[in-house]
Amino acid sequence: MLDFLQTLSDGVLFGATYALIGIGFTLVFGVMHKLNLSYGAASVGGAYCGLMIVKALLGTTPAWLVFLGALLGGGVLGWIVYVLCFHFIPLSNPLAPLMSTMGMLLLIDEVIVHLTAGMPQNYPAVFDDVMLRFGEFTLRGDLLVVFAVAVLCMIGLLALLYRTRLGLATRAVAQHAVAAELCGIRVARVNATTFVVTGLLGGIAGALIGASVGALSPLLTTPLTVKGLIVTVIGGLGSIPGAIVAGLLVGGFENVFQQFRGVTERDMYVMLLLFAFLVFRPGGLFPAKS
Amino acid sequence: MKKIAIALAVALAAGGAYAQEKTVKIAGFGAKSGVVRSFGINSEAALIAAADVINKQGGVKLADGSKAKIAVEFYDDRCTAEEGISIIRRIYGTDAVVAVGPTCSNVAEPLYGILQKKVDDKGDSGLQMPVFTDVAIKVGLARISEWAFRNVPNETTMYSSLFYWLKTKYPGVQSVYGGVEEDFAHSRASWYAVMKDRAEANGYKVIGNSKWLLNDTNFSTQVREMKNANADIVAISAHPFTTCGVLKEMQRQGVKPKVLVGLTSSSSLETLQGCAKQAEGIIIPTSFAPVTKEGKAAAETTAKFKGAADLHSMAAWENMFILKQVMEAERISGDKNQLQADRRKIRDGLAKLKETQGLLGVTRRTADREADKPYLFVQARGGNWVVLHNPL
Amino acid sequence: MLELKAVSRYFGGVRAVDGLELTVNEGEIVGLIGPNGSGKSTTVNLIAGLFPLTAGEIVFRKQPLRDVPVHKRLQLGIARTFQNIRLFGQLSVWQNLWVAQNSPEDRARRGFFTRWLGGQTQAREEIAQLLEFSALGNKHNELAANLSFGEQRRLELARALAARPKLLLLDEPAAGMNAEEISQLRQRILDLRGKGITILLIEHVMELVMGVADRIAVLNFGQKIAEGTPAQVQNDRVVKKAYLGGA
Amino acid sequence: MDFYFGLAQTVGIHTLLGLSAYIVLLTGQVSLAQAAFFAIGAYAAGMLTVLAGWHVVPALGVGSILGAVTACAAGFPALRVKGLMLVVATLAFGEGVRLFFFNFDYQVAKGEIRVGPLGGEGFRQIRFFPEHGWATGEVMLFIWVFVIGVMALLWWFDRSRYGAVLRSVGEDEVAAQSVGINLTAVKVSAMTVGGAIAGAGGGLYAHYTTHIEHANFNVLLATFAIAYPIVGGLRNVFGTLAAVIFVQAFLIEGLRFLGDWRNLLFGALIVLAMNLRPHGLFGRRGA
Repeated sequence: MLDFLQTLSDGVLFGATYALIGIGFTLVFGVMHKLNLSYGAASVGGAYCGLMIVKALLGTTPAWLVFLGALLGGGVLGWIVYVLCFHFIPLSNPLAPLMSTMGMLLLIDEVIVHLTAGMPQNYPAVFDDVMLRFGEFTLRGDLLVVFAVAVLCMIGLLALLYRTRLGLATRAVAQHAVAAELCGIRVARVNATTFVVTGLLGGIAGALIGASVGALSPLLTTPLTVKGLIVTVIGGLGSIPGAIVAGLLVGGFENVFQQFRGVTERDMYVMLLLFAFLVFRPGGLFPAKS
Repeated sequence: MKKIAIALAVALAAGGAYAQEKTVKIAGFGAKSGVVRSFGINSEAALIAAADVINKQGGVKLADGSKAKIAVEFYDDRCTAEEGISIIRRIYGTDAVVAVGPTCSNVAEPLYGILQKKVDDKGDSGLQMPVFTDVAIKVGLARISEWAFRNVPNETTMYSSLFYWLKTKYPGVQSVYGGVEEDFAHSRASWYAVMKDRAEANGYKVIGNSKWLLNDTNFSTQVREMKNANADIVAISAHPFTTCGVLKEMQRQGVKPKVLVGLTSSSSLETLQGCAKQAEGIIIPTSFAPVTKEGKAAAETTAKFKGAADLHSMAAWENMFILKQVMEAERISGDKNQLQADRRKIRDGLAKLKETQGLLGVTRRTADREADKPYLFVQARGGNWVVLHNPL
Repeated sequence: MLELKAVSRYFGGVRAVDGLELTVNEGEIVGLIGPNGSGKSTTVNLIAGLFPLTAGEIVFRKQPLRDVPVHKRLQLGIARTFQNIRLFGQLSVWQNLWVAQNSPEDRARRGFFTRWLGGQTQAREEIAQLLEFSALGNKHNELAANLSFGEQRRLELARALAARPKLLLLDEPAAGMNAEEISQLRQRILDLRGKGITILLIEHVMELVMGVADRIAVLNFGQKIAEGTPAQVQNDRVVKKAYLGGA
Repeated sequence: MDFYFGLAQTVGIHTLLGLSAYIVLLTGQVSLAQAAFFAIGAYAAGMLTVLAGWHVVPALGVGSILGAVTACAAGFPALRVKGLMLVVATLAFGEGVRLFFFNFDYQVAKGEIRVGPLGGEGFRQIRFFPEHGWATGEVMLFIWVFVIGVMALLWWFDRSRYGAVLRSVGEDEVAAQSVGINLTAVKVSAMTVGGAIAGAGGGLYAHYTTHIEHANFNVLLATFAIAYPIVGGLRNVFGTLAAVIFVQAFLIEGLRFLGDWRNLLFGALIVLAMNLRPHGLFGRRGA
């Protein structure tokens, strides 16, 4: 029984990383209605920027400075993604950004591979040696940090989206860009700002995921993108609290099935979980009030 | 208009002079993008470095006694099956006499598949091009085609000797627990067909093994299974990214086996760069370490061409010298319109080989076109690979 | 032909249509008028089947439409136009009509194979005279998106007619039209009546409705407040109050 | 010459994959499941020729039918979801099928060795073409017979009422319903035809590479399946063909002389293509 509890808690805790990346995905897909496949790669790219810049400047890699670098790197990458993949593409073809962001994903991956010759880079972690022990039962300290940061990001984003003018403008632009423009909103500026904000969030997510895994490699981008999309759909498109709960749910669910059904079938059950939601509760955990 | 005509004539003449000096083209190909990019870079550097050394020694003696320089051209197959196939067909279209590669086992299998299965089998329209593989290491691939040869370490003998040696070095060890990268062809075959087998053959009790995927990041369940098994030896058959992930989780859960064994491909710079601290003490059998004079020289020359020397790139280096030896033994013509005949000679030459001179000593050639290379055991100590035991 | 019995439709708290009783007889033109938000468009969508009923029943030629899907209702003979134009912008004018040929006669006349995969020639002639009727003859191959507003209105009507309907639901066909276009529309509606098509006309342009309709029903807040000939309705006190405000 | 025949084979196979996504995209459904039907066709046709010793044509037929049947089955639940939900649902379906083949073992002893798919190790020795002495050129012609056949079929659809109906559903489902189009029938039929095309393409792919494993049919292949019609444009079938030539012939093989830069340019040129031609290489119809 303890084993099950430990597996579940490890999974749920690891689900915090899915939650963190899920928030960004649900923001991009749900609130901004943008098809951005490169979000996972931009997050990992942001984490790399942090590592590279700090290592180049200081030689050593203090964790907090690297996280700050990742934050800024993520923001800059967010802006680049907006300019290259969304700014010049007319809204009349909604599928075009899907493809331009796919090209961006391949580009970011390849740049990372060329800078690091494809080798995994050791990523500094915070509290990674902290293991809360309750007798046999253990909880990983660094994942609790990830969870805390995810909740903090949620609060910050909810405040930004629903309390500030930028948030209002973002939602207006997302729902009807032309109408928003007619109301005097500079759509390009709002979009750019929102992409930078999601980029910052992506940078943090990439950094903390790199810290929890311990090494950063382009191998991370595809699973992150797939998990991010699944968490977004299960949590409810556009619902940030939904993304967090869904992230924890998927993490726990995945780990339990890895324990009982083995790793080759584990992902199949995650897909079945997703299908269950799509069929029985298409709106997700917290359906948007449409 | 006249001036141009004269300039053209001069150029042609000069071109003509240049043509006197013969070249023999060897095409290398491997993965220079994606997560295994470092393998491609190192292999390319090793091939060019070896060619440079051979050319400095005068090049290859052809049938008519003249000497030919070796020209190397390297293609990137991005570790995908389709590109591997189109590259081998592209090489077949050039005047290259032999192809050295690929890096990934999942490229090697389809590539060997399109080669002619049996030599001189008129009914089989497979490609008739000799391929001398340096890196793709999955056990038992050369059997697929008689045009495919490999100079990759024979993991079965290496791990068998390692498990035997471990019994002498650490008398108390009896039990082994494995960790497998289930969806990577090489890692999966190396555990089930090699490590598990050899451990049991050497009298160990294999308690069980955990499984994970190539890009997994959460190993808590697997390491807990490892902890419950409480085996003396933990053998991880995985590539650097997940090996580091598992080692870090083992540190977190306080799992410290008496002996830690790794996969041959993980005895590279990547593992040290990814998790030097956690990988401290891991023992890996490998077919190369700069212990011999030739080994050190090869490593230095390859470094000049911006490549790292490890078991994979040094296999490429050895391939170059073996090919020189075969080309001279089979007296290839080096003539462009006898290209197919030269290729056939190289294939037959490689098939005839019983032994080759490797960097660590003599390599035995097996009947199914594989290699049985000398090996030694290296251990990660203080952030670099140190030779632990040299059974030669 | 068409009977609405105590038809209601609630969106959350909003009672868009509340207990509406309405009958439309064969060959008749019935006008449906009322201030904005009185439930006119919702009624059309209920008849067309886009929304399920909250209560009540709709019967079309003795057949209840309870769970008949939208495309089946069209095949029964109920065609409609949209308040805001919903044409197939990237298809050419005649293709918009070609797609709409789903009436029982068309389905019976041509087997599955020719109807779906058949050549264009035969279909083009039939459509040609329908386009002539809608004064779009010269715009045959033009993309629907490139037409002017008036032409798009006419194309929408032509597309509804392509389905050889028994009952035609016109949802504010005159919206945004100038006087000359309205009179053309008036003429066209009368021609349709000549062809035996029953019409339910939802409209704000009073002179069109009064000029064309046999009977008029007036809606307000989802309920029918008056019904009768155009003359009766015009000077009905309740209607005037509802329209002129101060209700 | 072998290289150019081989390249033409790759272009042909990827065109089939792209066309299977093209017809589904016409109805406005963005489906990442085409790689799954591709995989089903590949394994089915491979097993029939290797294990059952069939000739390649009937094997491709069965592969195509299996692809169609699976697509039809997947088509119905797909009706319930729209937009991003459909993208994620089909992506999950694709991963599910890939993981099925990851665990799928079915080996038969043939002579002294065991042949057939073996889970993670993949399926080796699908060598119908080399074994029967088909030269690379002949294989290319064989593949392109299929490709031209499918393109002709889709060109005929485009010119027939079925094509107009597909596009009308793609543009405005409510309007299409209101003029009497049965959405379910149209969308599921498009998925089924797409599945059939992908199944045939998969069968040819298996015999082209002689070794298939679950990793070949990953998310990247599924994304490329819809990339071809989107980059090429939905105006007609030639858009998809042009996009396949742009990616496979130009980006992958044409830029090989650039060495390392080729990979960096790969993603960048796709981004550039979408910026310059957002409605596809041939632009929209007369817009």
